[in-house]
Amino acid sequence: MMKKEELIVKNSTEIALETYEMVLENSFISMTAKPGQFLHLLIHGHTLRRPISIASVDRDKNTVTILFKINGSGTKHLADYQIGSVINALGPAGNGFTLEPESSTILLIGGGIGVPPLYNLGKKLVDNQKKIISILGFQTKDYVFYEQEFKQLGETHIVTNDGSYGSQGFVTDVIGSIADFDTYYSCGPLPMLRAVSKELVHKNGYISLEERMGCGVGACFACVIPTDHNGGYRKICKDGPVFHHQEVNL
Amino acid sequence: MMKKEELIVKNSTEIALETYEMVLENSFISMTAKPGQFLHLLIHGHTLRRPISIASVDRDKNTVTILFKINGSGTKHLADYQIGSVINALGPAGNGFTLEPESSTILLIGGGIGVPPLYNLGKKLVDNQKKIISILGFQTKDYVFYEQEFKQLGETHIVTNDGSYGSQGFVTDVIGSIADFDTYYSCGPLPMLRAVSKELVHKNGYISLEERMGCGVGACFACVIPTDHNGGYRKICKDGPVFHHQEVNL
Amino acid sequence: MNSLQVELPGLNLKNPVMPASGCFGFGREYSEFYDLNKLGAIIMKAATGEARFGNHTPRVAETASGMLNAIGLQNPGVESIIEHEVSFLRDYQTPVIANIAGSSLEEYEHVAHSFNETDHVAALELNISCPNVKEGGIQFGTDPVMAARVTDRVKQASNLPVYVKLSPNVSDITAMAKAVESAGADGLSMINTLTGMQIHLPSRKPLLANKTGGLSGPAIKPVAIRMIYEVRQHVSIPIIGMGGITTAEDVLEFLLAGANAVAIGTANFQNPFVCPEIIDALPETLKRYGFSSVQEVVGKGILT
Amino acid sequence: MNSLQVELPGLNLKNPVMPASGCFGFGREYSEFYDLNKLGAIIMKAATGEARFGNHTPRVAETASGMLNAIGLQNPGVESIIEHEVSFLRDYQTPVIANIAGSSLEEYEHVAHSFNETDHVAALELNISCPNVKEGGIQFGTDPVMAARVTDRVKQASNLPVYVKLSPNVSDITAMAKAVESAGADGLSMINTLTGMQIHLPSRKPLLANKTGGLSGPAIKPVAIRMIYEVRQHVSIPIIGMGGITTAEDVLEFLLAGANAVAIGTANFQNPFVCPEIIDALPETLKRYGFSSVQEVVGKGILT
Ligand SMILES: Cc1cc2nc3c(=O)[nH]c(=O)nc-3n(C[C@H](O)[C@H](O)[C@H](O)COP(=O)(O)OP(=O)(O)OC[C@H]3O[C@@H](n4cnc5c(N)ncnc54)[C@H](O)[C@@H]3O)c2cc1C
Ligand SMILES: Cc1cc2nc3c(=O)[nH]c(=O)nc-3n(C[C@H](O)[C@H](O)[C@H](O)COP(=O)(O)OP(=O)(O)OC[C@H]3O[C@@H](n4cnc5c(N)ncnc54)[C@H](O)[C@@H]3O)c2cc1C
Ligand SMILES: Cc1cc2nc3c(=O)[nH]c(=O)nc-3n(C[C@H](O)[C@H](O)[C@H](O)COP(=O)(O)O)c2cc1C
Ligand SMILES: Cc1cc2nc3c(=O)[nH]c(=O)nc-3n(C[C@H](O)[C@H](O)[C@H](O)COP(=O)(O)O)c2cc1C
Ligand code: FES
Ligand code: FES
Repeated sequence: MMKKEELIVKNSTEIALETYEMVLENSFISMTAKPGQFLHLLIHGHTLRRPISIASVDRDKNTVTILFKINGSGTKHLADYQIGSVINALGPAGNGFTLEPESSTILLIGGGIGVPPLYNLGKKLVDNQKKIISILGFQTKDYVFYEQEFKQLGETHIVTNDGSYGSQGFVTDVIGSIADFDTYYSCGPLPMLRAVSKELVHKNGYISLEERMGCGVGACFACVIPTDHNGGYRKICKDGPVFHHQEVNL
Repeated sequence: MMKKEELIVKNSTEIALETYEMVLENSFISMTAKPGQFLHLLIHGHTLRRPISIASVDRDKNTVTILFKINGSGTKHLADYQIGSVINALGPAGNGFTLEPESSTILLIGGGIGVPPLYNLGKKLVDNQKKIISILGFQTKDYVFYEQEFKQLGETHIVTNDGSYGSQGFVTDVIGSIADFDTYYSCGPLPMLRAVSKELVHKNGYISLEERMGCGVGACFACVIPTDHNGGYRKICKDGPVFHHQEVNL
Repeated sequence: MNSLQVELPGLNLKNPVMPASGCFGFGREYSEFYDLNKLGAIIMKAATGEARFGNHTPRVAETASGMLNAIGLQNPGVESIIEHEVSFLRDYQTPVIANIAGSSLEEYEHVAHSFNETDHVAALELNISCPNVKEGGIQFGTDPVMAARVTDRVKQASNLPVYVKLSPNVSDITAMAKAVESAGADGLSMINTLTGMQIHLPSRKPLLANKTGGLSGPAIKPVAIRMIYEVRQHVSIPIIGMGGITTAEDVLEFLLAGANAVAIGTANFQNPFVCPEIIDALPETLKRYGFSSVQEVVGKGILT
Repeated sequence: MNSLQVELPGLNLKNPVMPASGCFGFGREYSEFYDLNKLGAIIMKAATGEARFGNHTPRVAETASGMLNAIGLQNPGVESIIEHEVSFLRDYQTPVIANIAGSSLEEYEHVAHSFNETDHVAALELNISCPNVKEGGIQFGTDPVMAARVTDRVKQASNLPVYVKLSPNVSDITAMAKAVESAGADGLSMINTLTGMQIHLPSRKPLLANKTGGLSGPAIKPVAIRMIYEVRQHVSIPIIGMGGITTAEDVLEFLLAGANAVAIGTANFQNPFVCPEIIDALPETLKRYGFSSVQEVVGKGILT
């Protein structure tokens, strides 16, 4: 169940170029959030809330961590929030990743600011004794974040578009070299998700989608994604953001 | 000359009901401000600036003091500004009070939030060896402020509409009892200024006016006041806010 | 009588506050936040004859104190709405208003007629901001003759009171209001969104897939107030006012301008509890400004 | 050629940025803040045949991301403007555009003709958002026939290029634009303000003495962009775009939508330096979005 909650900023750090890690305290959110869910944040002076994924949860400290990149005016303001500020959020929102108890090796494929929800998932999967392989793509070296965190979960490949760090290219250039896996989970820009789901069309996998949102709760029909060519659709905010790759029509 | 300046909030105190005293640091403003001038303050999230009088100046500390009452959303936000915040202002704006070197006894007549500019004037006049008599009107006891400050300048009469402090009634009820004076200066709500200038029509006097403003610099014609019945006018922001009582048509 | 109560054709409202069409779906999502019985009424998302997918995404954009939307009338079609959505809302003691849309006179008639079948829709809100595709895309909402025609046809097809929802994108809103009043409208709903656009600089093209969208939110409130104030002086049917309401003070402003009740759209997205919070704040807000009932405020701001 | 330069009928602009009419007086006040030579051009406050006092106060109100104004064309009359204001602006190397207004065709003609006498006015901006009091208050600005007539008469009375300033309070902005283009307009200026109102709760009446006022500022930007985008596709004369501009990015958005130059109104009140600051930021902003000149951006946002 989603609620409207106040979260207190406990920490905020620029961990890569234009990329911030923010720790937010709220017991309801930290107790109930599942990997893949997001917060719909009210940022002062903005008409619409901003959806940001939950990147990790610390139930002992009653905190959740978000990671965001400055993309426009809202995320810019968010980066200005000081420790102690209060942020209003709807959450935990959306459905989160479906876990597959039968799978033993899991491939995580993240692009840019699509990486955060995969971290929360990866931690959970490691707790469940799964073997994790991660491929993380970034624009350039300056944008790379959470490499160490993912390495602690398992084998991790970094790619950058310009080759300034890790291997050069796209995440799809690495997928072929990965030894067998049972299920993949991917989040990132739409072109990446299209390429990944095409490349891995015969695999079992889930993708997490982004779309501009109005309500964030399923009421306004702003964030739909077609499921077929006959008018079928899902709402990303409510039915997603995670979908089985066969469920939607990218 | 008016400039666009940044002022630093050095102090902010609620000194009476919904009434704040705020000390702002800026050397240009504090060095150049004259009694009766105002600051045109930019308050975050507001399209239009807010005109607020300069209530006193401390040239040693490079500060000016403003006094404001919560009247709507802008003044409400202003009251939330914390020490250390920076406020953008145009100022010192307007023309200020004309001093009359020949006058030796001066009557100050202030109503509510019209009191602040008279304090700055009174201090200046005392420096110039003038005798000051002040009549200050407030709604109720809870709204009374700066009584002690004015008492230090000279004889001071407080009236409240409901008689909860000082004498009961309007400032005009006290004017008759004042021993002779040479010039008066008045600031307050329009009905009060009308009553005062009618009562003192044969006296030499100056009044400070308020009007909703756009630019605050004389360019938009939002804040005009007629001078006669033939289309003559003055701009309160630039030609005022202080006028000789015969100059304008209230 | 409760100080918030409002009586309108077909609608006995416990308070004057309802969520606006398209901003509340069919109530399900918000029913998880609070009890829908709190609301004065519920205006459902637009219904068309058949299911529609609507426009491509992006469908919304943020603007200064407002937003643009181009959802494109996505809905499951009137039959499905009656079967799945009205039946859900039947469990609440809150009147339901069905917003109806179409691309031809026939479609409007069909949708209006379909709602006769269910006993839990109290009134129709006729959304005339749609182009009449059959007659070459002429806007129902900007031509008084067309607006009157669709109003008349819907009135004949339906046994429910009809509130015509006016578009603000017109030179003469009073002419529109008078035309639909003459055609038999039981009430007006105003205003719908102003047509606007945002261009996305990095991609150098309109941000919304549909290019243009409807501007809503606080940005448009002054336009809504002006239009209601103007129309109130020329028609006698009641007005449901909307456009940028976020507080109980805003509700008072609409009532003073001549609205009999109000709807709240965009503000639900910022604060899902905005409707019940405003309803709770209304009695105290009325009192603060010297009123004892909603009824008493209506049109009191009009200088004659 | 300088990357900011723009050539328009009668106007050789060093950059595309000018203060909008009514928001900059006749330049004197802002000349104390910065050198007016920085500006692409200066649009003066409206001139009428005789001096006018305008409306009673209050004349302005704040709204969400915008403001309402009802100044009421206060000005000292065209003769006085030429004698005292144009003569002041003659000292600058910045083209001056005279905004002209009137309550009858004859008054428009008279004002337009008067500006022939001075050699320091480069163009006229024809403000048609005024009611024609002689013909019973019919709006010049909302009727294409009237708009064409006043354009034609002004063109005949004047030897200067005429930019017609369109009102957004119309059902069909393209019809207005085409009508004035056919009548000989050399360019368009758009948009003027949207008519709005605010009701003051404590006094229970419209806040502005004039009741209604013109809505300007960021709130109306999406409406301006939409109208320019639409009109650009149907007329070939240049457009001076305005409505809510506060940043160099906003200027780019207007250019992408099809404006050839821009005017800045309300933003001057918040920041008296807004025009020179935007001008300074433009080269870098153009570069950031991959453009090398203003000229290159115009209309690039239009999808066809
Ligand atoms: C389910 C979900 C999870 C997300 N998780 C993250 C995350 O963990 N970290 C992160 O940095 N970003 C995340 N995003 C993207 C993030 O929402 C946008 O970057 C952000 O909303 C941009 O806001 P802005 O004001 O900075 O940009 P602006 O462009 O000024 O925003 C204007 C409007 O567009 C919307 N918008 C702009 N870009 C996007 C986008 N890519 N997706 C959705 N809405 C957008 C904004 O919400 C706002 O309504 C997520 C998006 C979704 C849908
Ligand atoms: C020259 C001058 C000096 C002033 N000095 C002081 C002072 O020292 N202390 C003080 O408390 N107040 C002073 N005022 C009044 C003060 O400007 C208003 O109380 C304030 O602008 C209200 O803003 P708000 O956002 O709280 O109210 P809102 O009603 O929300 O403001 C909305 C708009 O109306 C304008 N407005 C509202 N009331 C007034 C008013 N009475 N006068 C002018 N504009 C108004 C605001 O500036 C704003 O543009 C002065 C006004 C003028 C013209
Ligand atoms: C996302 C969205 C969807 C809307 N859908 C509809 C609709 O289906 N039918 C309709 O008549 N109005 C629709 N509207 C208009 C609103 O009902 C309302 O008239 C308008 O948004 C102004 O109110 P607001 O400023 O409170 O949002 C929609 C508005 C928004 C923001
Ligand atoms: C206070 C004020 C006065 C105005 N006076 C005039 C005028 O005299 N003539 C005119 O054509 N437009 C006038 N306008 C309209 C502006 O020139 C401009 O078209 C409009 O405000 C939109 O631009 P903005 O949002 O940048 O202010 C005025 C606007 C304001 C705010
Ligand atoms: S954002 Fe409203 S339905 Fe998804
Ligand atoms: S506020 Fe603009 S002229 Fe005074």
